[in-house]
Amino acid sequence: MESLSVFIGGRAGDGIDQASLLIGKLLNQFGYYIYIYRDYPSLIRGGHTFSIVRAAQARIGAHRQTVDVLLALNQDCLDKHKDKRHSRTIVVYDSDVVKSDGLGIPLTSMVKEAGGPEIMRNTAMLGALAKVLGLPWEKFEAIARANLKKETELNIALARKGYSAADIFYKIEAQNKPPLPILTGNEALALGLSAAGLDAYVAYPMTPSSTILHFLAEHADELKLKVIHPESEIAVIMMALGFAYAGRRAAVGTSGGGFCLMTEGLSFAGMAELPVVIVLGQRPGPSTGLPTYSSQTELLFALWSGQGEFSRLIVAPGDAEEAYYWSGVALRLAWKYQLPAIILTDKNVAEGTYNFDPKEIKQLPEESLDLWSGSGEYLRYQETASGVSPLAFPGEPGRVVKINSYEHEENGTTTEDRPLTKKMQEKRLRKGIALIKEIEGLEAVKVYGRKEAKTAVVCWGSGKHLCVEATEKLDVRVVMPLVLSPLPLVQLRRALEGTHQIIIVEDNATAQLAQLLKLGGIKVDAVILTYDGRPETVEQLEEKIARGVR
Amino acid sequence: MESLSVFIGGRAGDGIDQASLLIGKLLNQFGYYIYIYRDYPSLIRGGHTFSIVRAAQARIGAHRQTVDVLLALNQDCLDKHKDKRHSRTIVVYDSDVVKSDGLGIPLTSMVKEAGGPEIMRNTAMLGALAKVLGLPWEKFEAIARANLKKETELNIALARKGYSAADIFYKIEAQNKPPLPILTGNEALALGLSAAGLDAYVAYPMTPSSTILHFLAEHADELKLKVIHPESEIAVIMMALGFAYAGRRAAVGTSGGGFCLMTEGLSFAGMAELPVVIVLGQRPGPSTGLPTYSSQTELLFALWSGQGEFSRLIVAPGDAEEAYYWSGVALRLAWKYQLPAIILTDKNVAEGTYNFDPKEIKQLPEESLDLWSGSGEYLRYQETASGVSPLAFPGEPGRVVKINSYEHEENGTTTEDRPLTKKMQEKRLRKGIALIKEIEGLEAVKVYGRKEAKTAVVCWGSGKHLCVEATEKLDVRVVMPLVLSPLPLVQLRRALEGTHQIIIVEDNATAQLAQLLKLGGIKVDAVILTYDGRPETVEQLEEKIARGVR
Amino acid sequence: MNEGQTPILWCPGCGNFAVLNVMREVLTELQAEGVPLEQVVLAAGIGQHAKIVDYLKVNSFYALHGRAVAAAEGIKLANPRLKVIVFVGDGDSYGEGLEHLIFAAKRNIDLTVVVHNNRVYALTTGQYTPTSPLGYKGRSTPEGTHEHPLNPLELLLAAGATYLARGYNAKTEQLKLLLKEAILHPGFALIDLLQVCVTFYNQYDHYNQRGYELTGHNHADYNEALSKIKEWDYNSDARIALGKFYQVERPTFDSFFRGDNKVDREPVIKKLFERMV
Amino acid sequence: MNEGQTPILWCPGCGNFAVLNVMREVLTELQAEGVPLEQVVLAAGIGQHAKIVDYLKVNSFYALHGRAVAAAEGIKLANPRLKVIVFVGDGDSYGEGLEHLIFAAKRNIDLTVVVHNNRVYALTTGQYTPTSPLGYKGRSTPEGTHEHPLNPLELLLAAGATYLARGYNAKTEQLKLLLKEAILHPGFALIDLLQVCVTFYNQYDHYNQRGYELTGHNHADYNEALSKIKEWDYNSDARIALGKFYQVERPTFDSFFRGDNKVDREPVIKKLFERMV
Ligand SMILES: Cc1ncc(C[n+]2csc(CCOP(=O)(O)OP(=O)(O)O)c2C)c(N)n1
Ligand SMILES: Cc1ncc(C[n+]2csc(CCOP(=O)(O)OP(=O)(O)O)c2C)c(N)n1
Ligand code: SF4
Ligand code: SF4
Ligand SMILES: [Mg+2]
Ligand SMILES: [Mg+2]
Repeated sequence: MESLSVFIGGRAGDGIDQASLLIGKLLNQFGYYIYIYRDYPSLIRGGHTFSIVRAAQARIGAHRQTVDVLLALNQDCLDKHKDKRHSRTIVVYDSDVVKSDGLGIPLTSMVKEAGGPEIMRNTAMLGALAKVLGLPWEKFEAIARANLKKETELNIALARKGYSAADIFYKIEAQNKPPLPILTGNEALALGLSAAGLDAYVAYPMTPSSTILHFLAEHADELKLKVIHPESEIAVIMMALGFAYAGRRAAVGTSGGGFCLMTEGLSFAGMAELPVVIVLGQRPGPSTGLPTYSSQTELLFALWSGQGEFSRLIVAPGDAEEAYYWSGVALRLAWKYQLPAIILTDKNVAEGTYNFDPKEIKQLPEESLDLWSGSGEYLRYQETASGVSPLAFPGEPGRVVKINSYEHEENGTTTEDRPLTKKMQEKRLRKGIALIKEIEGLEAVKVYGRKEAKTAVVCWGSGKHLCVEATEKLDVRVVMPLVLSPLPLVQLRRALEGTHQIIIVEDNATAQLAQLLKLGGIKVDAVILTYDGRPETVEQLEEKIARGVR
Repeated sequence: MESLSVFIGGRAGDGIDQASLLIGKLLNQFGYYIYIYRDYPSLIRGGHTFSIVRAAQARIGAHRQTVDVLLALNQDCLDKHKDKRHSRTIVVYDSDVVKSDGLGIPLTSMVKEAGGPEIMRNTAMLGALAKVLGLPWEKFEAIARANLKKETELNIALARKGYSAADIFYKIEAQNKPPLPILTGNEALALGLSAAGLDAYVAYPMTPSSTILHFLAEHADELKLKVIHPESEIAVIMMALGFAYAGRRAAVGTSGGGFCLMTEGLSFAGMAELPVVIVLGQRPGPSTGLPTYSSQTELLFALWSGQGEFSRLIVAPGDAEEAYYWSGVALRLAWKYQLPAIILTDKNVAEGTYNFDPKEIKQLPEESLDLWSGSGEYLRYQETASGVSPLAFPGEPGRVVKINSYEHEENGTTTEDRPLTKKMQEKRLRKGIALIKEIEGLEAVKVYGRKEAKTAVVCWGSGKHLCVEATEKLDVRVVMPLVLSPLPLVQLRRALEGTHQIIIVEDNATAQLAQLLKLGGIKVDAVILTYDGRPETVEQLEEKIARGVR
Repeated sequence: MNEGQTPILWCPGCGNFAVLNVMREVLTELQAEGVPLEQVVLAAGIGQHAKIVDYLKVNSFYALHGRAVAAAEGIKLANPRLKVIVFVGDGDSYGEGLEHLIFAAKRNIDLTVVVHNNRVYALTTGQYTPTSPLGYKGRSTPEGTHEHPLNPLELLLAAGATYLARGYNAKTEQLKLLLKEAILHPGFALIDLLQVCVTFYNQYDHYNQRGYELTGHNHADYNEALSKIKEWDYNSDARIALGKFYQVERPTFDSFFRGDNKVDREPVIKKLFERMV
Repeated sequence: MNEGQTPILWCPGCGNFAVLNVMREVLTELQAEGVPLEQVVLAAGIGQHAKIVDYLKVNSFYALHGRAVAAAEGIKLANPRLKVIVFVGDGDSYGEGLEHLIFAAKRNIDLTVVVHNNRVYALTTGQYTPTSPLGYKGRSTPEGTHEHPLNPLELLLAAGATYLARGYNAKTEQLKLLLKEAILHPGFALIDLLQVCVTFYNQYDHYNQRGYELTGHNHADYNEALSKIKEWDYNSDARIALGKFYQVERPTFDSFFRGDNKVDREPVIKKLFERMV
């Protein structure tokens, strides 16, 4: 099969999340690329939640209009998702609670008979799915055993029942590719930071960034990381800056509301030249908004937040693989240039699940801190051509390390002197110039699709896979900047060379990337905007783009 | 005399501030326009502080390279301000502690003899100034008596001594204009808000906005205002939003660091459609920066702060008169459109002292709240063509008023529904469209200088008077937008019609207004930027502009 | 008072259901006793607790995580006739927004704060909060916390609260009395409400065993209140007193801001301008 | 330790001079006793108090108004060998940043916090703070405040601080002893330092009259500490105890984060990837 989509839905608390990951792992064994989209409301039990697991031969990160298998644990899966069925979609449902055509299995009674908790309906459902997909039982059992660590025997028994009750509808064939690690954007991001030398992760929970905290807390011991969850986001950013001062690399993670509370610390990082990485996971706002859905509304806020003017790095990965690599870049460059770096994710990337081959990840830029030589008086803010002052940390003899939120002398003491103010402001902004050069040396803009096409679709973050797939049949190139500040204009212009039309696709209502490009002198011809929290399907976007292409 | 500049300087704690206000009031009596610039460090006693009091026949709000009288209470006044003297500048100095040419008066001994505290040196100095300016003693005494409410007799006696010890150098002639109220930008702003119907002012002290709090607290009783100083800026904005919900008009004031802490509340105001006025006084950053100096660095931050997308009003007055009028407009329109309004001041406007004729102030836009009719179920977020929903407040029977930081239904209860999310987002943004129309109906862009000139200098805030005066001799028009969001593009384009060159002048390092104009499709040819916290002199700017004009 | 249409989104068995039901009764009774319902405003933070305002057809201010108390203060100061009741979470108001709580108590502003203290961040899936016990294993502390819990009542007593009680969602009759009493208390009243989260920290057995009703207690006595408050530190296996610990009267902050701003500003401003000449 | 070049920008007579001088001595003595100066980090808020870090040639972190304590926690957790001393103001840390103080005490993280409690916002020209007395007339409350002061020591005792003392800038010998003791205390130590602001709230006479040295006090006893702490509530005309109120030992938060991250991450991450297949 070229590709396969499996939908699984139920109420929050039905274990949809775990089940969909297991489906992903199953399909992963056959050498497919996997993408799982999770749609869940802001509550713990009840409501309606679903996942779509997609397997394909190419890298993916979007979902299509219809699914091939629809696993229904409740009636909503049918009533709310009629449009997800094509003529041959197999519906598998719990016939005890759902009315439908297709393959009904009495999951509730099965589980009750076996004496299992209701949540085990999904194991029985997975067994049924295995059969539907034509998997040999042994293959399925092996994977299920490896992943169902609690009550394994009961689970396996229930899966077996589901398997027996179902029929074969599809035939999965193994691709010529080994199974790959399968992980969320947030997990990849966490590992990327770790690989780049993170010492501490400090965070207050907030969707869609909480799972970074959970993941790193879980693995803190193995990774030898300090993971701290303090009283508020203000404490978070200040602690992280304390880490930086002491020479330890810290990252923090939050969403818009928490980021607001960090902006004073962000500005402080700019003035004090303390490196810090901030993961800003976007979700629809304003304010509390839709906590568990996705948006791309914080680009301009991230760019100009914090009083005063200072350089910052903003990267926006488009899938797990990019999250891994670019979070590493962000950490390395934050330290090299002693400035704050923001990793702008959106819920779709943060909580989307992907697989990728770690061996294919690009090498991180070299660790290249400009460390103090140790001779003479240490000047924390020494003037240099690049604006970057040699680093030293407190704790060792022969140096006094003073950082300051006021304007300051080279040695870090407060000043209100007029020429010095100007000089220091220029020193700090000079780092931004150096950073642009650095960024232009990386692959900061990617081009997909027909590279010679006259129409370019420009997108960012989770828009990438969606646009790439939506334009497969169109005479369009897809341009995706991975760095949004400083904007890699040389690469962008190169990527756009020869286009007659630029169409922007983003998940917001005010076309923020379009505005940024405009500031960079790039003329935008049209924008395609969505702002209802959900990703479009490939087909929906394809139609809009096709209509727009001149 | 056309115009006159008096410099007075000493250490912080020498009473320079009060003394300069008295000088201003003195000159005010003769029918001049007055502008006082205050330059002081971030400390209470010591350091070096000075004021320049200027009187002129035209409206002013800038200072020139040189002064006519230099009153020196310490040696720094001479050592640090050599460039402020022209060939006929009269230096009056305390000969007990300062070495200089000019008119030395033993102020310290005079005060000691009279048994007064050291700070009374400045009264004696003022007496001397009165003589220098050729004022009859009686005239001076009357004004001094009206303003020196403590230890009046001792003060008058000391002033008399200073008067006697000095000589006449200038001759002030009364202009044909009555004396005008003389007040700071912040005081004018506070009164403008009061005039427009403010019910409460909530603030945590922060330079350069603290004096709004002080002024309104002082006059709370007369104005029947509730003035509250809570534990933090977070509490400030939340309390203000509580006031708005209850139907009472609240404003808050802060500077960049405090504003950071308010951004979460700002975004909440956007979502919940709660009106609030935020005074954001700009000073050099990033971070604590230079607390007592000036900048224009928060324009883009103000514009995009807070997660999510929502409309906001941003006005930026250029002197006390505009502060009075535009703060009133801000309050009225915040309520009319149920959104946050930001009054962007800079330290030079906020703490600069001006006089103006209250009778000349334009009429505020009518109070025109769209109040709920009272029939049917009350829907706080009712869909309407303009996006503005009828207002009602809790406390009266027959209505249930629910506001919400989550995305919500028309009645205010939480929703995660997809079409509703889109609809509500559009409703909120629609208010911004209506607001543009409203703004275009006001005089939101001012044009000064030679209105037909081919070169336009575009500036904002305290840049206005500086640019107007600096271009007096040049073939240049000065264009000043008073509203920065939504940008009054129709008026701006009209104001720029026929120009061949646009030069931006602002107090920041990244040309923020220029970026904003660029987003509005206006091409900027050159920028003149300062970012050392101090205003330029008219002559310095004149030279830069003259060099730039094509 | 129920919206009817709005589906209730708590887990089956959640302690919040009882709070909602009790609150309905309280409002009905208060109304019968002469507190007009339209003068009641409910404020809420963000968390499972906060959903209660969606389920009651009463004026409400659904605020930010940690910030409901400050907003409620604004509402009360704006219109002191309103009865403002604030539903907050333990993460919400003993964590993120603790400062507002302490200052509201310091001011003795007339609010009723109901803390749904389930001792977890429930809505964000069960991380530890300031009242989770030492060693609590949540998703941010899988090895167990290294922090002793705060005793919020001790802290608020020190801060100046004039009414302090502890309720339990399973003792609905008592809870109803406490809620009414707190709402009618003229000053800052706080109920630390042991609200069981069955999903992330099911303490029903523990509270049922250890909880006891506070009787014969002199709630006007600071020291006695303190000693009862300190009996259980949210960590030890001690008895858990349920009831009113403390109640005294002090002038309220809002009482200094009564009266609405009914003055013709124009002449006042004119006079001020004249003084500035 | 003095920069020499940096002019000192406090008013003549300001209590901060004494604090600076005592601090110099303390650092010199500690150094002599084996605490290497390079392992000392001074953190500060924003306010008059904070300028002290400009005047000492020692590692320093000049932070934000209200946020020094949180930053100091990060420094300590990053490198537990550092001795972190935090100079904060009363507006700064009993007001804007109170929450951080309470949580640092709760965690019993090994910090020394010195609160220059002049009971005014001095740098912003004398507004009331959380410890100004009821009725204090500052520029934001010209008619006098309507709020009782907080008793910060009572609050911090409730929060879990393990060392609490009150100093006075005019009692320099005692202050020196307290500072040294607090710095050497393994855990969260706080000195409420009555630092007189001669310009905005000159309390020299009052403190000189009312202040007395705490002797014969059992500082290991919570109740005794509390009763001494409550003797003066920052409002009444009571005697003002100066000295150490409380000291006990509890495991510190930072002790759970010792050890630096010295592991080769590559193989660990590889293994994690494998587990994710
Ligand atoms: C500033 C901010 N930080 C974080 C969050 C995410 N958040 C929402 S609810 C919640 C925890 C709620 O815990 P609690 O207050 O105890 O309420 P419960 O769900 O337990 O009732 C958090 C951290 C947020 N909404 N805002
Ligand atoms: C977020 C923020 N709000 C307000 C300020 C302005 N500010 C600077 S110092 C200060 C008051 C300081 O008072 P305190 O902490 O008591 O220190 P003191 O000057 O009395 O030593 C304030 C309000 C600020 N810098 N940052
Ligand atoms: S997660 Fe806990 S608090 Fe939330 S609804 Fe479920 S049981 Fe109640
Ligand atoms: S204002 Fe007060 S605290 Fe500040 S330096 Fe002067 S006396 Fe000291
Ligand atoms: Mg909770
Ligand atoms: Mg103070």
